[in-house]
Amino acid sequence: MELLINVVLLGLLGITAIAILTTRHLFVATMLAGGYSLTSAALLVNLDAVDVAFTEAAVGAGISTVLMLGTLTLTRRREKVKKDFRWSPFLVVLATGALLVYGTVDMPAFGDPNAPALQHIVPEYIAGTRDDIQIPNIVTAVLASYRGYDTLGETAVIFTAGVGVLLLLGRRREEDEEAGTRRPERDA
Amino acid sequence: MLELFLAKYNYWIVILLMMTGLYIVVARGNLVKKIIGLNVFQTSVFILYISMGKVAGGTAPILTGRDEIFSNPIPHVLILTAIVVGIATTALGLAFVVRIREAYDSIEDDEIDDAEKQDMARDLEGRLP
Amino acid sequence: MRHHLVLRVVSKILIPFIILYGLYVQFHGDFSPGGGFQAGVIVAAAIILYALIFGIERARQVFKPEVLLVFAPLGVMIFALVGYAALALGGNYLDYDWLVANDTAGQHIGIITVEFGVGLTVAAVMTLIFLAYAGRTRDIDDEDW
Amino acid sequence: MNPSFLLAVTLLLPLLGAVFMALTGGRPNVREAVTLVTAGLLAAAVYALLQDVLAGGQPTATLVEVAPGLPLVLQVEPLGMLFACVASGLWIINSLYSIGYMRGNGEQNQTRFYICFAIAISSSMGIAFAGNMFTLFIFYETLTLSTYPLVAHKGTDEAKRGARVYLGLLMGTSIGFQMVAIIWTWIAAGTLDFTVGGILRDKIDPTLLPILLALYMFGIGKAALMPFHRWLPSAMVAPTPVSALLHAVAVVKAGVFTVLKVIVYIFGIDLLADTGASQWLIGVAAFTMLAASLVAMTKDNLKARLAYSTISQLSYIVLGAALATSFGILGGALHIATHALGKITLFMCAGAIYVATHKTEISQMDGLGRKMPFTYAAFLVGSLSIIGLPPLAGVWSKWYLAMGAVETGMWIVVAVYMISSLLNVAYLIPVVARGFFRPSPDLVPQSVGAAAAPAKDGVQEAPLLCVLPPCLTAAGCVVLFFYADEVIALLRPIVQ
Amino acid sequence: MTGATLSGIVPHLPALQVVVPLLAAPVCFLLRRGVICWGFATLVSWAAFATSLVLLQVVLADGTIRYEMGGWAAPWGIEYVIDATNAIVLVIVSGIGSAVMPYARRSVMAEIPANQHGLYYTAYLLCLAGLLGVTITGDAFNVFVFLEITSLSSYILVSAGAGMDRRALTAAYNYLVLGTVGATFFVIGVGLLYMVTGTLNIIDLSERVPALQHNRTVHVAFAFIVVGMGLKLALFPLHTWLPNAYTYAPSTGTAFLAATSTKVSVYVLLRFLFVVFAPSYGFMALTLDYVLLPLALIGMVAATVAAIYQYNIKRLLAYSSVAQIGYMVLGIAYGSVEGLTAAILHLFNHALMKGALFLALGCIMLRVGDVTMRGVQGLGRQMPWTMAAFVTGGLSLIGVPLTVGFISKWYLITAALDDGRWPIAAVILASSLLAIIYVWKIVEAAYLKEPPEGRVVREAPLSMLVPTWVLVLANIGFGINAEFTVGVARTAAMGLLGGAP
Repeated sequence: MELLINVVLLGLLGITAIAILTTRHLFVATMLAGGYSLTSAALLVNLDAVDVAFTEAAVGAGISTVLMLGTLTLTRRREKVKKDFRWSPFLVVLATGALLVYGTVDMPAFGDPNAPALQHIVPEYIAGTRDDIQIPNIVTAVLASYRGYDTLGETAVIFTAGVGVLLLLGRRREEDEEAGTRRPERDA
Repeated sequence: MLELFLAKYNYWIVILLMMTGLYIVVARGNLVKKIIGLNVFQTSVFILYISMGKVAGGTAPILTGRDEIFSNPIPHVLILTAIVVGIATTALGLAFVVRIREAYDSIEDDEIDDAEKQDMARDLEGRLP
Repeated sequence: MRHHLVLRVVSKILIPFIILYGLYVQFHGDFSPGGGFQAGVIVAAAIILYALIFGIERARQVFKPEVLLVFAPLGVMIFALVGYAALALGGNYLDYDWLVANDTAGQHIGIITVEFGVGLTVAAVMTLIFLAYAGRTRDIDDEDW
Repeated sequence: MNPSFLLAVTLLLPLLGAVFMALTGGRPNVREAVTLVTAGLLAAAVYALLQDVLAGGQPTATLVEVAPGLPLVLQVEPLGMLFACVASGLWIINSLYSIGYMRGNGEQNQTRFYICFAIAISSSMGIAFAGNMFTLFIFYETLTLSTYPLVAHKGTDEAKRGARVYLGLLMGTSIGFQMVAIIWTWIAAGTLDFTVGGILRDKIDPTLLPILLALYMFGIGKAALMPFHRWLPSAMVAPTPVSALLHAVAVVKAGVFTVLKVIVYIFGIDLLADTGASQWLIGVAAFTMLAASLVAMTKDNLKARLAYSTISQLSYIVLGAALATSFGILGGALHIATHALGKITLFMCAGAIYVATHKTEISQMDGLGRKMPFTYAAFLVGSLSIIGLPPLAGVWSKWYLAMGAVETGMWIVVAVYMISSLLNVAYLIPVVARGFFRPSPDLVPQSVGAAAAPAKDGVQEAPLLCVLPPCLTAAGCVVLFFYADEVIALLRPIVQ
Repeated sequence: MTGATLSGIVPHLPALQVVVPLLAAPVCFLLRRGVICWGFATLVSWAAFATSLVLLQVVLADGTIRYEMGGWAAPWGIEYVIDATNAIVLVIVSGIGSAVMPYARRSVMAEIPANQHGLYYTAYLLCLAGLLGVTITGDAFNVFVFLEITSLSSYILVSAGAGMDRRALTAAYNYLVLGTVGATFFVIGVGLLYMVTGTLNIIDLSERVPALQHNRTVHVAFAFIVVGMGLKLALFPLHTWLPNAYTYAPSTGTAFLAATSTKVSVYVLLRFLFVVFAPSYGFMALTLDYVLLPLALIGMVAATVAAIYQYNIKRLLAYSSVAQIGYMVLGIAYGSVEGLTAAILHLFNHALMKGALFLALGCIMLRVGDVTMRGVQGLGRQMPWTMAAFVTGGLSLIGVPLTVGFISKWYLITAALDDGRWPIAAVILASSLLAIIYVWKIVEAAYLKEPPEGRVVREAPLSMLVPTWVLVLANIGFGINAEFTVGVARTAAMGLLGGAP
């Protein structure tokens, strides 16, 4: 059953991705991207990553869709159709994919309970969460305590994005246009 | 053969998804579309990470007191961080797009290139012999 | 969307619940899925919904940008300061064990505080980003969608 | 005074002078007084060092260790002492001349000129007293850089082009070949110290020696070995005092000096003689010698002719070094001094002619000798010294060089020296001959320059400060003829 | 502060090195007012510089420092590991930061609208914290997190130039797209490594990866990390984002980023290549020889040639940066102690050169408002100190003796000849010779051309000249006495090749 859901959701993701690639309507693409996130959230639940799924749904399908729509109202709706097909991007992507597929050969099988990643560190995390930290959600324990420093960094990343958006869009457009004509001081 | 497929199909499809996302980024000229591509690319990487943590028959890593097999929580933690980084990048990228549209009146890279070529020509105009 | 009476009424009822849910996610993150980041996003979503339905200007009055501009850095500072507190109390940076006498209690306090910091920053920054986008244009009208 | 301290002083004095010149730039008289005083002090310092060396001392000073195993070391040895004497002595004369020339010609940016000149002299001192190849290389490069603004002095397009070639070739060869050679040596020998007898014996495969030697020889672009000689004619766009600096005081002399240093102290003449690694260099030098002489004959521009003459004369020294015999080395070293005196005389005369008449082409100079008798007399003495006639200094260096060739039994080299001397006669004597024996084409000389005399028949020399220096150096050629033995005695130790 | 508290702080300096600027960023955000923010950011930079100097001293005296974040022992928690290699990079980053900041006040006032100053300094502090965090950490995923702080704040710093030229926006956008692709590649690589080893700690990885040297997943991880970092450090031909980003960013942003950000990426590449993957194994060694080496060589020559044709001097220097990165990668690709010494040495030296050059350009931007060949015409006389600084930096770039550039070239060529790689030495030399052309173009314009008529320019203010000259003098100082830098670089190189630090 789990396997079946998995396959179906992955198929759905594939179709959505192709649709995003081919559509020239940016509004549609945005909506599809939101759908892509939502579908992947479902898949993530199926893969036992409930926290991640929660976040992906809220961020991918929520905030980032809103931001994209906001951008579209400020820009334009349609993507220009360009006829020329260039080989170089295609080949680059193909090479990347081929490399990754090559890498899968020696990967542990999907769902393998004896994967090396599970043998090291994880058992200590589970035991530590139970005995030392004593909270049920292992992900929270790792996120906020064992790897809490990463999370501090992550918060700083969000803050950085805020700083950037404020710097770029923090003022009315007219102010920016006025500022754009400024020349450096010649004498001060 | 089937066994190999079952062991790896998740990764292979995810790789295809990643390729699609990356292709949108490198091949499409629309600035918003590129950001969407970036999102698809990154989301697919997230799935790749989470897939590697999945344990067949495991459950979400939340202690319930019973003796259970948990899926690997570390990729979950990493990806939570990565999602945040992703949305931060998206927000900033889209802010650039808004400003570019205001400055160039376009969000297509070829049109912007043309405009920049004119800027460049203007830079050179005052060039002394 | 100012015309849609139904939407306005429903939202008015719904938004407090969304925020409440956000708070639940915030402080229940130790036990169930969720945590500061998800909570922050949910709260921000509620505010964005409010702004979409009641207009940006009104949203600006309720959720004052000046306050958000304080909250955004404040969250990061709370997180960082927990680390400094551990330092001051004799431990390594971010070592929650040192916050109080009992290690486990220290961990709990540490985790809850830093998650709160994360939530604060995320909610404030997300709202600020949205308001900044919205500030670039007239109010978003129905036709714009 | 402590010799090590004196050694550092020789480097710092010109720099200090440069600083004072910058400070007094607004007042030409003070600036030029500073130049002369600095030059005098430097000569005195070098003289004091000379006394120490003659007494058998070997002053050393380690400045700083740039990187592990790469110290900046100064050390006085006879060869460097000779070069330092030449450079510091001629700086005084050249300064006097510069004052006359620059004022007489009303040149721009004179302060920059004097400052760069002083820095160039400081670099030359560094080259002269370098205790290892690394130190030498560093000062070699600073010399190139400090002389670039001098070559480009006029700021015209022609000057810029000339200066670009100058900088490009000198930097190009030094970075492209010389630095590689030095690093190779460092890797092979583990040291770069100048050591009597060389440092490379048994350190490097003998079949590779010619390659390393080639990297050095072509890397020392300042020695103007063909095909890297182009910079010298290009640099003649510079004002004449600069040409004198390039051709006599510092630059090309630094080049051949480096050649001698490399051959004597890096390779060691015995190693070269044993392996024959320098055989090819004899051919290249001989070719350069003859070819440059032939080109010189075709040049009508006096400075260009002198430039090619220099290229040819430099190859005398390189050839002498390539012979890898003690006579060859001694002759080469001596030739540094004798050629410097001769060539600076010729250049200063050319400059005096330019200041007085603004003529640059030999064909325009008919009959000028009668109007400028002192200048032409000095020119004649300089020419004869370069040709190698007694009682002038040039004869000794050519004698030793020829002896070196005889010693190796290479009669053909002896022949090349002879032919080349004949060619010298062919391109230098006509200049004098036309000046004295041809009638002047225009009775009214162009009076350009502040001190040009009114248009009358009779003596119309350039300003005193332009004429006196070449006469002094011409006299020097005679004096050196009688004191050559002492120079040889000074140099003896390097070939033992 | 009493001695006791002071000595109590020293063990925590590794954490403070990063979290002080990190906490300073939100504080700076709250301070809002441009001048106050500037003063605050300057103090923080200096504190970070002082910290890094102490750390370097401790590392050189006592060897590697390890610091457990959150008190969790590695590999369970995130740890900071400081050895000679990253200690010197920390000094570079914070040192350049503290030189740029005093300079920034006037330059930022002139180039950025007043109400953005506070945000600009906040972004700067975040960038500083990010760079330091990437350098100091011993955890592969933590590298990614701080790399993203760095990247996002770099995009912001670049886009702050939009008030001067709209092209800053597209430059920042392209930087963002390529930077994100690079970071994602890096994450994929780290994920694959985690998949087969189960750890993210770099030292732990270095113990587990050698056993898996024939594992194809490890090979792919290697490839992805190299390509991802290649994008971030602008390895030819992945450098396309760099010229525009450096050209249109504000002067202070360019100076800071050019001198530090690519250096940190080079460091990360070094750390992964030599500590995690140990390129003595077949696949890795082949990559060094047949991928990195040729790319470095082509990049050195191609970017130098491109620089020669530039009219805008900022852009010219940006291309020169791509070439100089080629030198560093070349040193890495040798894979020998000599090569790594040269690479690390050049890392340090190039930061000094480009810092000085871009700061000098910033002075020109302030006074002339034009950093093209036209703008510098006749400046030799009008802004003598600025141009003298620029020329000295240029000489260093060429590699003239007594400057740090020479030391770098010397060691690079020594490393090449040591392995008997003659053609490579020839390419290095050719590229240096080409550098003479583009530096000399500027020198001739500044000294041998007359300024455009009617232009009256004063010398730059002291607050900008002093930092510029501090870096210029450092160029000369470390060029005359390179014993210290060479010593550190050699220690670092041996540490990297000796396996785990």
